[in-house]
Amino acid sequence: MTVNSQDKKRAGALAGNLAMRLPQLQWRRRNVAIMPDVGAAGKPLMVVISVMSFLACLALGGLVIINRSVNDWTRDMASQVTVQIKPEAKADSAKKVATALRILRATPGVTNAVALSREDSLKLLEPWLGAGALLQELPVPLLINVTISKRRPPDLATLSAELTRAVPGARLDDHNRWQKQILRATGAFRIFGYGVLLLVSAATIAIVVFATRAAMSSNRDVVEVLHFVGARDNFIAVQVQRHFLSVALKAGVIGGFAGFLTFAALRGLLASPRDADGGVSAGQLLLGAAQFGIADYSLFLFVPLATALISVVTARLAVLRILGHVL
Amino acid sequence: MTVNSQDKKRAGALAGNLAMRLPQLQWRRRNVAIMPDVGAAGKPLMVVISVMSFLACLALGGLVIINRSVNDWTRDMASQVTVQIKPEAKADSAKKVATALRILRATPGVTNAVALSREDSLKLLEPWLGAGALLQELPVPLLINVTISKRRPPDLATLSAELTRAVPGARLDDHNRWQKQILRATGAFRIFGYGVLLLVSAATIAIVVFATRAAMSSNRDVVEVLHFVGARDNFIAVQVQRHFLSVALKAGVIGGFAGFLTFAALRGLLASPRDADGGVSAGQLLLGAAQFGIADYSLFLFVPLATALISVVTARLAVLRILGHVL
Amino acid sequence: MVRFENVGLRYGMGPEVLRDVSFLLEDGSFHFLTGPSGAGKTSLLRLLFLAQRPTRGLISLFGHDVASMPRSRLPAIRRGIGVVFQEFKLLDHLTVFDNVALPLRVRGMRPDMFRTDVVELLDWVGLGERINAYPPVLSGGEKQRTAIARAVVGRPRLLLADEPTGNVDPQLGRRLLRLFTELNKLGTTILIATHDFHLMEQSKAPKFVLEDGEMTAVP
Amino acid sequence: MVRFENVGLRYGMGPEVLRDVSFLLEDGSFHFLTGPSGAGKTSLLRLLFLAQRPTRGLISLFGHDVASMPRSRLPAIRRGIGVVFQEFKLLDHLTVFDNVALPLRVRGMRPDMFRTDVVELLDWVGLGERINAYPPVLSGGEKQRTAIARAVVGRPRLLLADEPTGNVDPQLGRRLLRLFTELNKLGTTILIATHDFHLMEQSKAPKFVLEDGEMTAVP
Ligand SMILES: Nc1ncnc2c1ncn2[C@@H]1O[C@H](COP(=O)(O)OP(=O)(O)OP(=O)(O)O)[C@@H](O)[C@H]1O
Ligand SMILES: Nc1ncnc2c1ncn2[C@@H]1O[C@H](COP(=O)(O)OP(=O)(O)OP(=O)(O)O)[C@@H](O)[C@H]1O
Ligand SMILES: [Mg+2]
Ligand SMILES: [Mg+2]
Repeated sequence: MTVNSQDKKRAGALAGNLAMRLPQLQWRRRNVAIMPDVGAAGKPLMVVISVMSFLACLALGGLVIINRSVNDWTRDMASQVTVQIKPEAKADSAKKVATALRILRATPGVTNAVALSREDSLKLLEPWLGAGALLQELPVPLLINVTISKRRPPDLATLSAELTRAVPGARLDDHNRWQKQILRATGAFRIFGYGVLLLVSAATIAIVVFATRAAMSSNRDVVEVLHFVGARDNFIAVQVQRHFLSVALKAGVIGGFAGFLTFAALRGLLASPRDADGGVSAGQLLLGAAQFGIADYSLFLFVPLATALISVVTARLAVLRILGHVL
Repeated sequence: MTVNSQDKKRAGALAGNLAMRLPQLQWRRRNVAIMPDVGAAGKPLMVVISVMSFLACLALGGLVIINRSVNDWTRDMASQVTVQIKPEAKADSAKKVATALRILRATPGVTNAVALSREDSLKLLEPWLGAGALLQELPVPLLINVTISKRRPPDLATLSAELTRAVPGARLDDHNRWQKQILRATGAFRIFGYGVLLLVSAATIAIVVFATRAAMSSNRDVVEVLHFVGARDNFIAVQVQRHFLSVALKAGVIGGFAGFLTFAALRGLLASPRDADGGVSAGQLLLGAAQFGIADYSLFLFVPLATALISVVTARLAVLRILGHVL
Repeated sequence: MVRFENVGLRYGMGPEVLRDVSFLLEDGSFHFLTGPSGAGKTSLLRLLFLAQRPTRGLISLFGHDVASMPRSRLPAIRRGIGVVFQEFKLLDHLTVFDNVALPLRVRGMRPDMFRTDVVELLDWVGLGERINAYPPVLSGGEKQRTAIARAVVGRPRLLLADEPTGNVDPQLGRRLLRLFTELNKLGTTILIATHDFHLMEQSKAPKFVLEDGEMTAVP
Repeated sequence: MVRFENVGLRYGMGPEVLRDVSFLLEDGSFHFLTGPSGAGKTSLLRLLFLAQRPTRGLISLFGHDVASMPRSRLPAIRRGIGVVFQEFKLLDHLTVFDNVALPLRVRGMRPDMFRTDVVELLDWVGLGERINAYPPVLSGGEKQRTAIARAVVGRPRLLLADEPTGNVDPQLGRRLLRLFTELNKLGTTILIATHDFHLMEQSKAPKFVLEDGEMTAVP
């Protein structure tokens, strides 16, 4: 009898360990998980949330690049206009430039006006016509870089008219056309970026709601028992939240790290092999002034935190909402 | 007694209808769903799969644009080289051009060589220098468009040397630098596009696996009973698949339609307001030759089908795998 | 302790399952609840452990009117009640120990505060050797005793048991009845719903009989 | 019909729950299976309805050796067996009608092929008026009869019932026993696991008694 019951005891313990693979080593831990893992769904859920975090990183990184570039360009453009003066062999170009400069400097709102040397002007044309002996012999237009006050800009129309009158062949170019086009193009990209961010957040919320409901549904009996033994809603919500916190944090870190790697690689891929002839590479055109600094990479630290926060809050609200329908 | 039992009957029917809201109207239908809806997860699941389909559309659309543009550009570039001849007042430019043309036409592998008129050359410069009286007075270089055979191209280095020797001031430009840069830049974007496609597919698979497992887990007792009454695995899998088919199809259509709208809008946003002064708009630079035709939009029809296929196959495999562990 | 006054219950738009039920359970009393299948025994217990609100009437538990109490205050009342469900409702992923400790964990107590208590109780119901087993490997009788241990571990003032001997042989049924009598002697108010006449014959406790939604007391 | 030869069953690395169990159920026979709690009655039934494979020994059902049959062939065998589970195992989201029709739908039959059959059967077990109710609103006895109807609707050659009277009063228990006797007269082989001595006294059917993993037959 004693042998038999001891046998049974050993048997039960062993069979138990075999039958329920998951929680076998937990009973000595301070607190055993009251909710079993969300329907064996840990891994796929993590993959999905990782992908979401990764997409969020891409969108965030893209937005940083766009915003930075647009800022750089428009800052330059808004405060800079150019005066072109047609080169004419017969006229004294130096005098023309001087007249233009005088008019410009006398205009309120113009903070600076500098005539470009022939070499500087040529450099501006170089990317388009190529460097070479050919350019040297072009009668390039004379260029004056004009910096205007952003706060109280001069009336450019009046200024243009005045210049044309005083200096034949002068033309004021306010880059307006380019500015508008860049703004329009980048505006579309920016909307797109924010759209992706929104979408990704919405999708993450939806996934977590989905997973929470699934968890609550497959743990329906657990929830019922918890209620009957006097658990408060908060207690139940914490059990579920805890699970989502850990999954979302891990997934966020994975996604954020993947995002970091992608931008690091993209930058390397596009920008690194500087062209032998010193031209601007396509990569540089893209990344422009928007180089990714340490501060920018720290955005990718923000992603796991946001993911975890979104997940936990969503899971909590979803649980409380479900519980609200129960007595 | 009769009244009482009739009462009870009516009561039961009514209470039943109230207690179980979902399946109340189904019993007269040919076949009632044996698996209850996947843990009340219909809507969030649909949102997530819609987002995935939408992202797939964006990636697909992006890839189409990139591939088309690269094809156009590289086709043009590979078969076209340009000869520039420095304009010099003293020399006879017409003679120079004639010499260059003679050499070119005599070279095996050159299929065509045409000298550009001054007007055509100016047009090429226009986007960069602006149209205006200014340009008219520039001594533009003389340009010769050379079409070379793609199959048996001439040795460009020899050709270049020969030209320079025979025609002082001539320069052969094979666009090679641009070509490489474009390929490198678009290569990165292409990898990115395929990456997103892969990611989205993987995420969709993960989501469906997740949802299937959740469904199987919350319907564990249903599955058990089905087994005991003699259901084959296929019968059970069909019950689950059916649900995912309908969700994925709907979600795919939503995502595909959203993708269609996005590209239609993007195109409108970027390309429609043609610049008053006839320049290339930023949108046109982007979309380039890659206009979206009806054939391309039909890609977005493919997305719901792919989504449904992926979902159904994934769900089926997931179910069968789970069932494989049961006796 | 427990007072029902003219309690009526109907599910949905159905007929009244309970009609004008009034009774009083004194502190430390022991009662059986019986009646034919479908009479409403389970429904009455569900009202008592707050799984269901009455359609009308007054239910007072420990001096609180629970019929219209807001949701947020129910857990506190539930902690004074121990329930043995007919189908045990054990959590399959927790060991016997953790199942029994559940009501204490829910109250925020830490394992080191209750470990000895729980082990002692499990010894007392004869499950000392099954502490680390999981419910799926327990036999019917062991499950039943685990469920009973869980119901009493929080020292409830009121113990409700729904057909607690439905799944065990007559001999084990007698042993479980002894367990309840012991608890009653320690001061717990007890109400047992059953249709097992042999069980009721063994105790001199008064019976409530439900029939056609109405209740009569048999002393 | 059903033949066990030296069947042994152990769960995991535990001791043998069943040891050298051998018996034969003739076509059209009626047996009880009894024994103390934890003796292995449910385990034996699980072997019979193929929810469990034996550790050793031979089990032959309808002339097939099922102990080592591949998974894919089990459904066909299961369709010849009707099981009444102790806890009913009804599907809560299906009506009584759909629950009972389940074994037929699983066989690929269309509703118009079996509607009249199912309705007739439900009338016969006295559930004609509850056809469109859902299990959660049924009383214990009604659930039990639904489970029984589901077990017999596929005209099984073998009917297994695990403590089918555990949740009903003695009167209803007798009525259910009559149901089984009727079925047996129509040719179904019947095996009922129970610890309800009063039920077994009412029938002259032979008993198998399980004790300490060994089986003895009591004619
Ligand atoms: N959730 C519900 N919705 C509608 N009707 C219900 C519900 N629960 C129970 N009923 C009905 O109420 C009546 C009483 O049910 P109850 O379960 O209380 O009976 P009981 O006395 O416990 O019976 P048994 O001894 O068979 O368990 C039954 O007719 C049943 O159909
Ligand atoms: N899945 C399992 N894993 C391990 N041990 C099990 C398992 N199922 C049952 N057992 C053990 O096997 C023994 C027999 O269990 P079984 O359920 O067959 O008994 P029973 O005769 O049906 O008892 P009862 O009358 O209480 O239902 C018990 O000691 C139980 O602990
Ligand atoms: Mg009941
Ligand atoms: Mg059993």
